[in-house]
Amino acid sequence: MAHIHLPDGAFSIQWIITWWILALIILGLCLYWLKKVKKIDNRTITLASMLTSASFAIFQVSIPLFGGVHMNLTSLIGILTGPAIGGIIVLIVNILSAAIGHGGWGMIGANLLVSMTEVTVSYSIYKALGKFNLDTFFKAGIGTIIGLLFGNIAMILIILISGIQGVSQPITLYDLSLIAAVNMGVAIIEAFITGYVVSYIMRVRPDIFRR
Amino acid sequence: MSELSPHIPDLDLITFYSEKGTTLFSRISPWTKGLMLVLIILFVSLDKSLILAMCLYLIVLALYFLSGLPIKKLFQWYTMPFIFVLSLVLILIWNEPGKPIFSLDVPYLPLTITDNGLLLLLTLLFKSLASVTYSLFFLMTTRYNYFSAMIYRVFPSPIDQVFLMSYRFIFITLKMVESMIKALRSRGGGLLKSARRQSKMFAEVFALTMIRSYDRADRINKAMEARGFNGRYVAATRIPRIGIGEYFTMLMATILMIYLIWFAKLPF
Amino acid sequence: MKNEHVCNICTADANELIHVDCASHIYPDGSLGIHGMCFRVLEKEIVALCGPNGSGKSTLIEHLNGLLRPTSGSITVMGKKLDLSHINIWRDVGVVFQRSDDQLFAPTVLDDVMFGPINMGITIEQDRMEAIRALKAVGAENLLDKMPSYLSGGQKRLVCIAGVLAMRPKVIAMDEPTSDLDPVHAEMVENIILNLKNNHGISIVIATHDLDMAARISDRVCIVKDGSIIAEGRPSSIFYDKNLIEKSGLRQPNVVQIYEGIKKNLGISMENYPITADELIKTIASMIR
Amino acid sequence: MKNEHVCNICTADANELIHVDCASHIYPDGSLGIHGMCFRVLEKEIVALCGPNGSGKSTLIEHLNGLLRPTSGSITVMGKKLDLSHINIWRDVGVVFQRSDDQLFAPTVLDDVMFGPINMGITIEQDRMEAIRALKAVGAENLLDKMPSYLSGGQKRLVCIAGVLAMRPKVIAMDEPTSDLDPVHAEMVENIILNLKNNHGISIVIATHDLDMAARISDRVCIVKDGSIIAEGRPSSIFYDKNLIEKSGLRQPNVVQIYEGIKKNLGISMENYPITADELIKTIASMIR
Ligand SMILES: Nc1ncnc2c1ncn2[C@@H]1O[C@H](COP(=O)(O)OP(=O)(O)OP(=O)(O)O)[C@@H](O)[C@H]1O
Ligand SMILES: Nc1ncnc2c1ncn2[C@@H]1O[C@H](COP(=O)(O)OP(=O)(O)OP(=O)(O)O)[C@@H](O)[C@H]1O
Ligand SMILES: [Mg+2]
Ligand SMILES: [Mg+2]
Repeated sequence: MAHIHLPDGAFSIQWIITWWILALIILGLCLYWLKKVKKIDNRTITLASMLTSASFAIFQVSIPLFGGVHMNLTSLIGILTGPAIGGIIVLIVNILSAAIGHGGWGMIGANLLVSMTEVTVSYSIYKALGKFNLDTFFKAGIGTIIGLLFGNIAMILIILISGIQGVSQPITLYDLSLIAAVNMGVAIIEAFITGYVVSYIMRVRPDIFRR
Repeated sequence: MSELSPHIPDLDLITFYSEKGTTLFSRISPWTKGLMLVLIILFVSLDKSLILAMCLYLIVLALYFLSGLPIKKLFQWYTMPFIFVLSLVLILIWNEPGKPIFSLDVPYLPLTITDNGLLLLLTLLFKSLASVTYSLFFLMTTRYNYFSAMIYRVFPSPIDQVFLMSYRFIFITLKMVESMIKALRSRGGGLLKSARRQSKMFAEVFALTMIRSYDRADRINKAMEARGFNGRYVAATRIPRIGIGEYFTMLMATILMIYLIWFAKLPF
Repeated sequence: MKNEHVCNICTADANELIHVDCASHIYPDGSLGIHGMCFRVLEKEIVALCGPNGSGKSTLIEHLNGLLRPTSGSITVMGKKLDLSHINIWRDVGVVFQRSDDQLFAPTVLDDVMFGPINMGITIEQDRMEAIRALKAVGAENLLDKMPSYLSGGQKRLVCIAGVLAMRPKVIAMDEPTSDLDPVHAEMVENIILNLKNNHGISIVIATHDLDMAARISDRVCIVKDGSIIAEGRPSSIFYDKNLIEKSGLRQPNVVQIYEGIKKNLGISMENYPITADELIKTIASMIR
Repeated sequence: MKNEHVCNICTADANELIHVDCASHIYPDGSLGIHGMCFRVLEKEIVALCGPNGSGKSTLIEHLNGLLRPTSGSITVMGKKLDLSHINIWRDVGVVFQRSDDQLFAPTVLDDVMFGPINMGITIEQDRMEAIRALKAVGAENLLDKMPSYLSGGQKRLVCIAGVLAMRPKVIAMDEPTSDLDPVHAEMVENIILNLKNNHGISIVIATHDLDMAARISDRVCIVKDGSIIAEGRPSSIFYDKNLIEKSGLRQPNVVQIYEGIKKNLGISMENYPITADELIKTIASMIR
């Protein structure tokens, strides 16, 4: 959910390019892995497409809490697909979001880094917790919370490093703490929902995970 | 979509306008419109002047209006970008050096808005609206099959394949989510009191969306394989080429941009 | 018998449960869902909405319990005009959607059926009783703790109906309740519809393409075309109006086609208007004798 | 006339296009899709698969062009046994899925219909011609550059059929081609099916719940129950076997019900077996005369 909701024009051009280059490198790694190691098939492609659009559709639902919350469920994507396909999915979701004015085009690079952090961390934590005798709900929930926490940190770092164009005083952590707090509040809801979704899927369709 | 939340652009409506394709701007090459988008993003990222940001916004808004696109909807769709700008910038614009306009007397925390702070806010707002309006303009004047063909050309495999198919599936999943939400509302869901129950209900809907998307993907993949799908979907549409006039316009726009950003002297 | 189906709908009536008064709905993309639609539901009746694909049946149904708001015109439910303040309409009018999968979202059948009652805010124990009563009414009480995704098409439909029934609505609207069902399950649903009307006094609105079913079970048929009702009346009067039916982009029900075919073949005219298979059989048998 | 429908399927035949030999399919979750299924499709015929919900019709159809592989048993298409090496089966057998939305994925109708030909690897220009020919054959050439999501249910179905037709298959299998369609569109699809058989020499397999339609258009009916075919034969022989039909969890078609009702009502027995409305009308008219 941590998403740099900043519009175009907020970051200066050098930072936009920097974050884009970093994002492209990570994407390149995903593609390399998918092509050389995993050898994706048709079905995976169709599946990834469907998850992308499901995630986008879910994002459009306004949950009537605190006057309306929207969820990207990036962690869920990470847990369901792993980082490589997850990377492609979040890239497309970010592009689509930019297309309808949800975050700027220039921000996609930075946003991708944030989303990738969430995807990777949530996935790893969820996998790591697999050894423990824990309820799926908690495994996914904890994975999500930690993933989102790291996503949030990544986001704050990116903003602190890039600064906002035209703001002359240095931005401090203190300035961003309010945003971080709100984000973590939403993260708790998202963790609850992700945990529930994963355990629901595990109960009804365990075969989705056994691919 | 429209049912799901009124302040998020409605893909159905967007596609409706883009497919209708009756305006002058629908005939311009999609590549031109795409390159102009890049130009606008560059402009917005480089520009530091409020006047320029405002002019850009007004021009884009005029384009949007001239295309006969729905203005009232546009203003509804501004909600999110507005909130995004405000949510971050409102925290940062306090105490910018400059002439104080307005002060809040909080103990230990002197908060002052200065002219520069306000300028900053407005500049960012106009920049953001210009880019959002142009994106929507682009979406609503370019046919879906051109977008598909462009995606196919621009992105490497398998990103293009995933992108192409998800673009198609969005219409399916949105319908699916929409009808589920409708079904819930018809039984009194949607106005629940407890946050816990509320999140649980939405979690159930989301889980079901995922499961059903998975099944749908399986079926669609089968249907494609039944017609010989071998992992490569080709978008066969020919995209209209960039015309001479369009090249010229883009060149002029670039020169103008370079001039305005680095050489023009503007008051603010 | 012709011309009995005049639209005299816009006069108020004592035992009127729903009154749609010249409602129009334009979808955001400009397509016309319904247009100048006048429609009403009386107490304890089964109304069938028949019309070609895209004529506006589903759109009308979604107006009946406030899922969609008319762009112009008004809708009155139980004597109360539907406006933004009247948000509890879902208690009075239940909707069974065409695709059962859209409706069943909870992990178990019982959870799903209890969803409505819980939202009405009685105690959980009562909600459970209510749900079980509803499941019994449709003969699905043995599915209680099954997972909805694993049910057959017919069973899913039954659970959907139970989910609506559990809220004890006055009116139930069903969108194509029997498409996709095999003949035995379809018959089951038909019987439940009749039972809801006769034993529970519930009025039922069905949108359907199966005109034979409409003829069998409905008290009144409304022909929907291009977003409004162009004719309404008793099935026997509507379905024998060949001009009207063809004009609306439909075909007469099988029974009627057969009967008219026979009359035409023999070159005779008749005063009888059989609309169910049983009636047709009796009529023809008496002709042969 | 009874007992004509014995399963003598397992003898090979000269003009046999598809031969399913005792195939079983168990889904990953353990549920039985089909079981000991024997089925064949001959040249230039329309075969109807009729059976209750969950009897295995769709599962069988997905086996016909290799989308599913039998867990045991074998399938022979065009004389070639289907195994993993034979992957080009989709050229010979086209499948039209029940839900059009599953099938239409491309941005425009033309793109979608061209999808099959492009995969067959001819030139783009030829693919386009092929697609247009197919669209013309179903009477949908005017939809060429429409967006599939914006078509009506009936139009979507036509485009799906065109998409399969464009590959010039020998056999087309359709899963419930008329459910969800209004009577006029359903009739249109029916006529296209007949036209494909008569003018293009294509064999067609349809799975359907509409037994009246099966009776009208099919040359052969297979009754599917619990994953295998329990009876097959000409419609007139199958549908007049009341025991068989009831045992299979179905109901006789309307026409048959009416005819048998009349016979029973009059207490007479007859040598005639009308199965379409026209035949029934003629039979009865001659009885009355
Ligand atoms: N969500 C939507 N957005 C835009 N237009 C819509 C939407 N839903 C329906 N329509 C349009 O409204 C009209 C009425 O549609 P509706 O679904 O009510 O018809 P219907 O009678 O239920 O058809 P069917 O028998 O195929 O279910 C159609 O022209 C349709 O294209
Ligand atoms: N993907 C699947 N996974 C597991 N079981 C399945 C799957 N698809 C079908 N089945 C099961 O296989 C059996 C046959 O299903 P199938 O869909 O072939 O029936 P059908 O005759 O087409 O029914 P309908 O008339 O409802 O379409 C059913 O018991 C069903 O539950
Ligand atoms: Mg409908
Ligand atoms: Mg089926």
